[in-house]
Parts: sequence; C-alpha cells; structure tokens
Amino acid sequence: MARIGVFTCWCGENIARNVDVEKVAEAIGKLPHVRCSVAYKYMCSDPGQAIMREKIVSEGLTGVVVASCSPHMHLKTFRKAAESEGLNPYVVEMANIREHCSWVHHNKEDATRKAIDLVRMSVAKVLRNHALDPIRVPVTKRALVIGGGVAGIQAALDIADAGHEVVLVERDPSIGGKMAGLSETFPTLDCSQCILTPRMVDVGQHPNIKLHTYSEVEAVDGYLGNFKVTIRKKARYVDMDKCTGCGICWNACPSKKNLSEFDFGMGTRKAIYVPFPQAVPARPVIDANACIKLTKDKCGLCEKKCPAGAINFDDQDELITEEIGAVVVATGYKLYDIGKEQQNDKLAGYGEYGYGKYKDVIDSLQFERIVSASGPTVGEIQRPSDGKEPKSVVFISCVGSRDNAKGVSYCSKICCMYNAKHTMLYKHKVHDGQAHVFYMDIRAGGKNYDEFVRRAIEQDGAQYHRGRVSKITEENGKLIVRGVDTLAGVPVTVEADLVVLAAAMRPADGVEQLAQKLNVGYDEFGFLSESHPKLRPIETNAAGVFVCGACQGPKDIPESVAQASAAAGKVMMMFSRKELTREPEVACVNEQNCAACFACARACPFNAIEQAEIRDRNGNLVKRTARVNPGLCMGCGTCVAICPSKSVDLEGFTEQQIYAQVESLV
Amino acid sequence: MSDNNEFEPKIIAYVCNWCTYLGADLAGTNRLEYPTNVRIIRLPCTGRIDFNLIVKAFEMGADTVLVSGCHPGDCHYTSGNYHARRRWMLFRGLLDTMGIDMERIHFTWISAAEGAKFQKVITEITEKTKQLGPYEAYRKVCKVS
Amino acid sequence: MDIGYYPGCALHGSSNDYEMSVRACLEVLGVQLREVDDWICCGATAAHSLNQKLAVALPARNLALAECQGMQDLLAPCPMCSMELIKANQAISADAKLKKEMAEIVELKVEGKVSVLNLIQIFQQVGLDRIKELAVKSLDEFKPACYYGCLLTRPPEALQFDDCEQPSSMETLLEGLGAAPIDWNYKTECCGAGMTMSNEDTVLDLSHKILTNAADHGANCLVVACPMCHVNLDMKQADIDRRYNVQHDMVVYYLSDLVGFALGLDEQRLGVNRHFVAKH
Amino acid sequence: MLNQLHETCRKLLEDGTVQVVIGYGQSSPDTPAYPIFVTRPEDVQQLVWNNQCFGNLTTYLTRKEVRAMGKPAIVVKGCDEKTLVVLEKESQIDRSQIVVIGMACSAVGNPPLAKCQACEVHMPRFADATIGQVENPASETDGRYADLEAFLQKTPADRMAYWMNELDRCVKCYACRQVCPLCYCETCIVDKNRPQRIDTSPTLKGNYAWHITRAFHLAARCVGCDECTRACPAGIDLRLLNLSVAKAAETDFGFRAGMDPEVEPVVGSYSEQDKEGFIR
Repeated sequence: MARIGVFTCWCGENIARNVDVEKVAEAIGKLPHVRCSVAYKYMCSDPGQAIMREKIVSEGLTGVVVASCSPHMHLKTFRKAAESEGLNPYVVEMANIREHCSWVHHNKEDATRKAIDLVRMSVAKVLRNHALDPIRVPVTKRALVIGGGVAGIQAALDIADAGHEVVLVERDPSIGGKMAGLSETFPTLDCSQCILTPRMVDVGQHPNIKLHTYSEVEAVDGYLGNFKVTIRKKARYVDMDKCTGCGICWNACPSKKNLSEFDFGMGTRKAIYVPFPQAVPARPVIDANACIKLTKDKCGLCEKKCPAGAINFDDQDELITEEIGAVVVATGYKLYDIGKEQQNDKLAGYGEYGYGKYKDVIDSLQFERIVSASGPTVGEIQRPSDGKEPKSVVFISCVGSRDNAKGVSYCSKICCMYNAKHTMLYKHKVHDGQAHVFYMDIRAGGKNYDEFVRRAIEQDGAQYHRGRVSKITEENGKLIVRGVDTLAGVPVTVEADLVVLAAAMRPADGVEQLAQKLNVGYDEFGFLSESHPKLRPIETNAAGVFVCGACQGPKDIPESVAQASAAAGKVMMMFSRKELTREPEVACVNEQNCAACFACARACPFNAIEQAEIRDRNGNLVKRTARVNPGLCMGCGTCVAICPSKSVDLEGFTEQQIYAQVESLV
Repeated sequence: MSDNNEFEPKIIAYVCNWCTYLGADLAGTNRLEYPTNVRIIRLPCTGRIDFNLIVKAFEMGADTVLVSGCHPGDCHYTSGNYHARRRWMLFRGLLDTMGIDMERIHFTWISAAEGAKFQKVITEITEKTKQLGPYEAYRKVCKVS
Repeated sequence: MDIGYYPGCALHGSSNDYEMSVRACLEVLGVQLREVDDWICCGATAAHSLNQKLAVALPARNLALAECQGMQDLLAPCPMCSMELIKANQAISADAKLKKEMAEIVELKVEGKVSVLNLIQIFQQVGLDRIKELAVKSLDEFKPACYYGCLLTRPPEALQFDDCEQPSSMETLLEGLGAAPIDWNYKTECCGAGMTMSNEDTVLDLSHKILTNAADHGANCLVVACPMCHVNLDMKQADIDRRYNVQHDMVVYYLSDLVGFALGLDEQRLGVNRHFVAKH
Repeated sequence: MLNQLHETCRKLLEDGTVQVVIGYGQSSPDTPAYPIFVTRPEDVQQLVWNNQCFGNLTTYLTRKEVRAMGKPAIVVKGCDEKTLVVLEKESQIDRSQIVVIGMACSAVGNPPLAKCQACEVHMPRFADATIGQVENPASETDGRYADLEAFLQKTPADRMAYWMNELDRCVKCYACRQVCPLCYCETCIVDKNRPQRIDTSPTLKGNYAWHITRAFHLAARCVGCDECTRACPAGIDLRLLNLSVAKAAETDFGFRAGMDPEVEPVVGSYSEQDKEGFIR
C-alpha cells in the first residue's frame, strides 16, 4: 500500500505570493494514498528537510513529492535527504510550482488551481516510481591516449606517473606532433625541441606506457570503463626489436628526393628514414611509395647493409586489440590548406596569395622549419626559391581565419603570437632585414603575451599594418604584397623577398571518422564537442572519453598541456574507484516481449542497444532480443518511442509514470 | 478570467528536460507572465515522446497539444530530436487523413535560453485555442457510445 | 537564340564602337538582340552613392520593361550596368515589400525574374564549341592580357561570376580560339574608372601600371569587356605616354573584337578602326 | 504455368530442400484461394495459381507454428515479395533459409484490386525461382495515391465525420492485425494494459486510438498488400490510412517500403536536412 508524503514549499514569498500554498496542501491531502501533506516556508532549508525526513519515518512513507521549484534546482537535494532516512532516492519527485506557476501567473486563484494540478500530476507519477539502484560498471584501469603531440604526451605521462598503464597511439612514425617541428616558442623564446624532446624520451622509456607509433585506431567497442580498441599498426618494414637505430640504412638509401613531412616539404628525406634525429622511437620506417625495392623491386641496399637484419620488405599491417578503461583524444590540428579546392568549397580561397604558385610564399609551419636550428637550412634563414637571405619578409595573419566568405568563422588564436615570434626570430638572425605584419586585430590575451608583441614592435622594429592583403604578385624577382593600412588609411605596397601566411588552424584529418568510432560529437569544422562549454570542457558526451589540445578547438602549447593534465585528472578520477556508478534512469528491455526488430538499436544515439540471444541451458536458441547496455545508455528514451510493442521502457520516465501523469489531468 | 465563464482551453505540453523545460524555467526566473492553461509533462528528450501520448492527451480532453524540444543540433542526446522530427512528419500525414484538426497540434523548438519564446508560444497557442473553441470533434469521439 | 539587350548610356555614346563589335559578332553567332524599348540610365555610380532607393528604382524600371517585353535573358555589355541591374534584381526578388514599393515607383509590375548577363556569359551560353565551329581563323597572333577590372566580378556575392580574385573566363574563351593569353598581375586592379573626369592623375597612374605590367608579361594587346576601362586604357593612352614619357603602343580590344576576328569580321565591321591606339 | 509450379515444389520437397511449401489452395473455381501448407511431394497437386490468389502468404513466415514445420518454400506475387524485403530488414527472416517462388502476376481479383491498378512489380524481383510470364498486365504505375488524394479533397471536418462513421463499425476483431505480415510483435501494444494506452473496448474512442496506432506502426513499413482492408469484416477502408503514411514517406524522404533492399529504413534513421516547416 503506497504511502505518499507531499511537501509544499512557500519559498518565502516566491510561491506563496501567487499561490495559496495552504490550499494546495489541503487539496492534495485529500488524494488517495497521500498520507501527509504539509506546507512549509522553505522546504530546501535544513528545518524544511528535517520535516520531510521526520515524516518519512513517522508515516513510513513509500514516496515523496516536493512541490517547490524546478527539479533542476533541488531534486538532488531532496533525494539526498530522503536517502538519509533510508528511502530510495528515486521515489522522490518534484512539482515545479515556482518557475512554472507562481512566477509566471499573477491571478492567485488560477495559479493555485494550476499548482494543485501540477502537484496532482507528480503524485500520480510518484505512485508508479520504484526503487532504483545506481548502475555499477567495472573499470579496466588502462587508458588509451590517441595522438602523441604535446597534449597526448602530457596526458600519457601524467596518467602513467599516477601508476596506471597507458596505451599511446600515434599516426606518424614518431611522437612529438607539431611542437617537435617548432623553432622557439612564445612568449619565452625557449627552444621547442629542448623542452619537448626530454618528455618524448620519458614516454619512450616509461614502464607504464605502451607506445604504438605509425598506428591508427581502427575500431572501438564497449563502453565506459570497458572499451575494446582495435589498433592498426601500419607496415613499417623495419623490425622494431632487431633495429638498433644505427642509421646505416638511411645513409645507404639512394632515394633522396622525398619531401620531408617533418619539414613540411621544406626539406627532403630518404625512403627509409627517421622523421627527425630526436624521434621517439628512434627507429626508421620505410616509405612504401618512395622505396625502390617496394615500388620497382630493385635496390634493397638497406636490407643488404643492415647489420641487425631488421629490414623486412614483406612486412604487413597488423591489427591488435587493447582492453581500455578510458580514452583521451589528443589528435591536434592541421593548417587550412591555402588556395586548394576543398570538399567543402566554403573553405577554398586565397589563391590570390600565390601559395603554391610562388616558391617564396610559404605557411607559418614551413617558416618554423626555416628558422629552426634543426631545420633543412640549419637555422640559416634562406628563402626556398634561390636560397637567398630575405631582406624583407611579410607575415599575413588570418589567412582563412575569421573569414565567413572563404575560410572559417573562428579565430585561430595562436597566430598573432607566433607572428610576433617570427618577426623577432627573423630580426635576430637577419639584422638588416625588415619584417612586416598585416593583421586584423592583435589578440594577445595571456600571461606576458601582449608584452611579447610590444617587444616585437618596439624593440625588434616589426612593421605592423592593420589591414588585409588583397593580392600578392611576383614582379622581377620580388613579391609585391598589396594591402591596406586602415589606421593610416592608405593602401600599402611592400616589396618582399618572402611571404609567410598564418593559415587558419583546423582539426587534423580523419578526426570526424575517429569521433564517429568513439561516439563523440563534433562541430561543423570538425572540432570535437565537449559536453559542456563551461563546466565539462574535458568530458565528451561519450562516457569515459575525454578531449584535450587542439582537436577540441584552437589552443597554444600551455593551454593544450593544461587541458591534457586535466584530462589525465579525469581519467585518474575514474581509475581511483573500484567500480563506477551511473544514473540508473536508463532504458531496459522486456526481453520476453521483444520481437527483435531492432528498430531501437538503429535509432539509439549511443549504440547502447545490442542484439542478444536467449538460449536454454542446452544452448539452443530460444529467442533473439534487444538488450540495453546500461554502461552506454544515456537515458534519452528514443528507443521507447520507436518500439511498436513498447517492449523497452525508460526508468524514471516509464510509460506507466507518464500515462499516469496525463490521466491525472481529467 | 475564470470568473466570467469564458472557455478555458486545456493544453498539454510534452517537453524535453534539457531545452524546453529549462526554457520554461527561464520564463519563470524572468517573471514572464503567460496564461495558466498549459500543463507541462517533462520527458528526457523529444525522442522519448511517442505519438500514443499525443492521442492520449486528446482523449484526456486536451484542446491543444504542444510538443517541444531542443533546436536541431542542440539535443542533449545529440540526435533524439532528429528522430522525433521524422516521426512527426509521418504522423502528421496520418492525422491529416484522419481529419484531426492540425491547428491543435503544435511542434516547436525552444532552447533553455528562450524563456521569452516559451512565453510567446504558450500565449499564442492559448489565444488560438480560445478562438478555435473546445475540441468538440474529438470529445465526441471519446464519449462512450 | 533571342535575348534582351540593354545597351546603357556608354554603348550609345562614347563607346558605340563596343556596341558595333558586340552586335557584329553576336549576329554571326546567331544571337538576336532585342533592345529594351524605352530603357533609361542604370543609375551608375552616381545613384548608389547618393540615394539607395533611386539606385534600385532606376534599374528596376529597366528590369520591369524587360519583363513586360517578355525577355528572360538580358545582355548588359557594360559591367557597371549589369552590376546595377543584378543588384536591383536580387534586392527586389528577395524583398516583397521593396518589390511592391518599386512597382509603385516605376508604375510597372516588376518581379526581379530576368537573368542579367554580361558579354562573357553570352559567349559561354553560345558555347565555345559552337564558336569554334563558326570561327574561320585562329587568333594565334594574339598574346592578350585579359583585363577584368573591378566590376565584371565584383561584388562577388551579387554577381557570382567567375573567381573574383582570379578570374579566368576570358582566358578560357580566347585560348579556345587560338590566342595565347598571358598570366599577369593586374587582371582585377582598378583602372580609375569614373575618376577620369574628376581626378585624371589617379586614372593615368593606375592605367599606366596596368599597361606596363601587361607589357612586362609579354602581352601584345589588352582585352577588356568594359567601356570605361577601354576609355582609360585606350583613349587615355596618349596622355599616359606623355605623362610618363613612354611609348606603350598597347592595342586595347574589346573581348568581342577578338572573337569577331576569329569569326572573320574586319576592323570596320567591329569598329576597331575607331580605337585610338592602332595596331601596326 | 501451374505445372511448372507443381514440379518446382515437388522437387523442393523431394530432395528435402524444404520441409513445407506455403502456397494457395482453392475449394472451387472463382472462389478466393486460401493458404495451404504442403509437406508431402504427392500433395503438390493441391497448389493452385490464378487471379483468386489474393492472400499475402508471407504473414505465415513469422508464425511460431509455421517455423516449427521446418525450412519453407513460399509462393509470392511481386507485391507480397516486398514484404520479404521489410521482414529481412527487420531481421524477422533469414532469406537464405527460405525458398521464394515468385509468380508472374498481371493482377488479382476480377475486376483487379486497386493495388493492382498501380502495380509495378508484376514480376517478382528477388525470387529463387520465377514462374510464368506477365500477359497484358493492368499496369499504370502512377496514381498510387489516387484514392487517397481524392479522399483528401474532403474538408478535415468531413474526413473526421467519415472516420467517425466508419470506425463506429469496427468491432475490434483485430483481423487487420492478424492478417498483416508486418504485425509480428510478441504481444501487441493494444494487449498491454500497464499502462492501458489504447482503450480495448470497441468504442469510437478505442477504435480511433487503435487504428491510428495500427497505421502508424506500419509507417514506412507497409508495402500496401491491402490484406487488412480485404480482411476487415466491417468493410472499413484501412487502405486510406496506410496510404497516407506511405505517401508522407515517399514525398518527404523518397522512400517506398519494400522496393529497395539497400536503403536504410526511414524510421529509426534521420537526416539533419529533414524539412521542418511545421516546427516553429
């Protein structure tokens, strides 16, 4: 026999002003099953909760309705209170007579009538509530980090240092990501590799980190705490165990003219190569498209020369699976490819800057390699066309950024800073050179950032023009950069030897496909969606999957690192528990009734419904049925609406509860 | 209002928990007044809102039914509202053939930030329903013959 | 093919050589031009810099006339005219209120349905293949610098023709007819346009740069599709030479002139003999 | 044609490819054929084929008792075959475990049924064996929705009145459900009473709720075999309801149930581009 207690709140004047609270309490008190119906000034206050707790005990209540504010406000509060008296929290419901009634209706009589309806609905519902226990899911205390850039490295190290195993997957032959290719970093101008490579070595040597380079995530199954991840290890043609990284092979390799990915095409590499000297792992990989043996079945020098016999031309892609508890996505960014036609033609443009047409128009990452001591020019600033030292260099901001016409609408955030950095690095190497910057606005928010830009302008004499560049043309060996200075209000023409385009930052290729495998949302640009922009910036809507670094939005190094540590923190939080608990308000299938049409499985936004088989103890198939994985279900109820026979129902919002509410409205 | 015996429509609103319900909360927080006729039933997502519920609402004597959730792209569950939208498209075809008065079923997207829109929608459909009068046709259907 | 034709002031005045050439080669291509009866000025720069409503109303009347004279396509060889007409077209079809207002002002029903085309688009409609069929000689002696100026492609959101920064439609056409268009830098720079009245120095300066760059890149002639550009680059060339003490000798053709040559038309027929800088 | 049918079935039964043949039997000429289940080769003579073979036999494939009979061969018309496509999509049948015998069919009934008027699958498309040739089919593939469109000419009020009058006759015998090959739920929603979503008494209220539910549960699934209408003892034209949902599916999503095995079912999938003019 149900015994319901109803507690109506005055909320001071907030409710009582427009709703006759006592009248509500009295009317509700007359309803069947309602054991007690009291009103009090502030139900959420300690004395208020005390009243409720007292009644739960004295009346032996089996269900509670609190008629006060929005459940988004206090449902948790009251459920806790009930729990403290041993009542299952899920038999507590609320009626929203404040936001939905007293605050929006001024006619007291009508408002009171409505309030009574609202409470009656909640009583009708709570009569069909039943005790629910939080869902417990075991955790595999092993993290997968996707992407071995600075963010991925940081996350991996933090988690590993906390004593948990980490599987780090990197698409390229070496970890290090974009940062490994940078020259110096703003705002301190300390050498990028000097600060990063030690961390890379740490990763390589960490007992808790299992490193898969030249590998990609193929498939992800399972759910929070219990993922099964399939990883494709691409054929490397070099036996990692035998190889000592001595370098004889790449010195021997005759195929020289291959553009180096690490140098962003500014330099060349052999067909068998380590992307850069400090690579981790310091083991070479063979570029199958460049290798003479693999393409023409000639040469094979490396194999002959290799003292360890590590070369294996028959190497194949290998698929391995890893058991994982949590995933950190740190796939980073790429640059908007300038001038090129793209599938989404909104992102095509800036052909007028002559990138790809004029050798000496390059992008910022290419410039990083040119100024980098480890670069193809060993830090000598030489322009690509003729190796001359450029005496005048123009840096152009926002190439593709903040441009709804032919680029992306957002600000790429880091360009203002690295432009300033580039002008300085340039000036420090070419003392008689002149750097020009065309910019829309200077966005230098951050510790010591604006000071840094001022230094570029005031000490290193970079010429800043506030305005856009309309066109770049080549006339007798000079690049003619025509733009405007909107502050001076005059058109500006600069004769440059080298032009550097700060192209917009875009998510790395293939991130959408990865997101789909992980059930993580992404925006129109392909940046992964955090589950709340303010309060859950690391979490995603896929439980147990976290994001950090530029794959979530444009970021600089310190931000990426901070977010990476945050993600690591979230993972450790998960791993700190024996098992995880989740809200029990999820869908469940009545397997007796399920006709196994699997419409629900098709519709489920979280792939939380699987096709299961019921077998008798001799293993004969009795029937097939849909089955909800409570570890994955987020409780949207789409399956319930779509199931013709209503063989699936949603706890907390069961058919019985909802129909009871409607039917209470006679 | 109810003193004079003007017709007071009965409006049942099925709303999603994350957008429209919060929109209604916001209307409250901003003290945006609207008629008292609507009764909100909170569901997690428009994806959960089944057509049987709409029929049931009419059976319970609703003069107008409102179904409202998150704008496309805003769904808390990423795609519940898209699934709902599809079902409604097909369902409307059927109701139309059945001769159900389409002016008595409203579908809206109201976000958690659109308290004002919630007020506007409720006020407007209440006014509209007052003009249309009680849904006699369906009440006739429902009285036991 | 039978299309509407809006000459605009220029083609009936200073630039009737342009009209001759357009009419001549369209005739050979079997395109009948029906001139809009009772057309008025498109408003040009003056209108839209002074009075927005007028800037719509003037072209609106011409559009209304074209509509009620049953024209679907309307050729406006002058880029300024076509731009003004297209902008009005879009404004009217997008805004019912404005449409009504305009109908009242011009005292004619106007829908904004006519599609306004520039000369290049007409050639594209006829089709390069068709033109090739009718061509009697190759243009291989010509190394033209195709000059688009400002208005042929701009404002892009309104015109939606070619790539406003890197147009190539003239090159495609002329290449097809045997010419060897050169790649150069001043395709879309301004020639000074109307400034030619108020501020000649600017015009001379800008046009000088254009002529120079064309020559530097090995052009033996310039091709334009705009009467204003032609005035500045051809008629003013002597002044430019004088002012900068150079000898440009850069023949400036209308696009239709070269197409005309390919079709076997002579200089008289095309009005080329009326140009100031002569080929020699 | 009949012999060919008998031979095919005899072989299938003899060599044990199947244990049962689901086909048509007939007591006397020109009376509606009924389903028979032939398990012995010598009985195949009982199988008939003529324009009285109305039934959509696929409805028996999902029945427990029929499943118990072993691997079936089934006789289908082009229209019935569409059901197999849907059933397979909804993983109710394993096509590889069924032998489908497709019968060429110009039309059933005399005069031909409405569905035959607009039939475009006189020849089964995916059958394991197809028997016969279509002679002069009553083929006129458009006007699939003609009857519905005619009905929609009525005002909503009149439509309501029509259904109140029609559904008043419904006695809730559920013949429409029993005969429907796509009503295969273990327990039908109408038989579930916690909560009681649909009033089970044959009142107008309950009948409305039931027929809305029945029709909508067939949304983008119903292949239009019209068996429900044929089976209805009260002679209610349920076809109109099925058509209205089918029409919505076709106009809004270009989807037709049972036609293309490749396409994703409409319900349970979505597109961000779905139109939503009706949503505010």
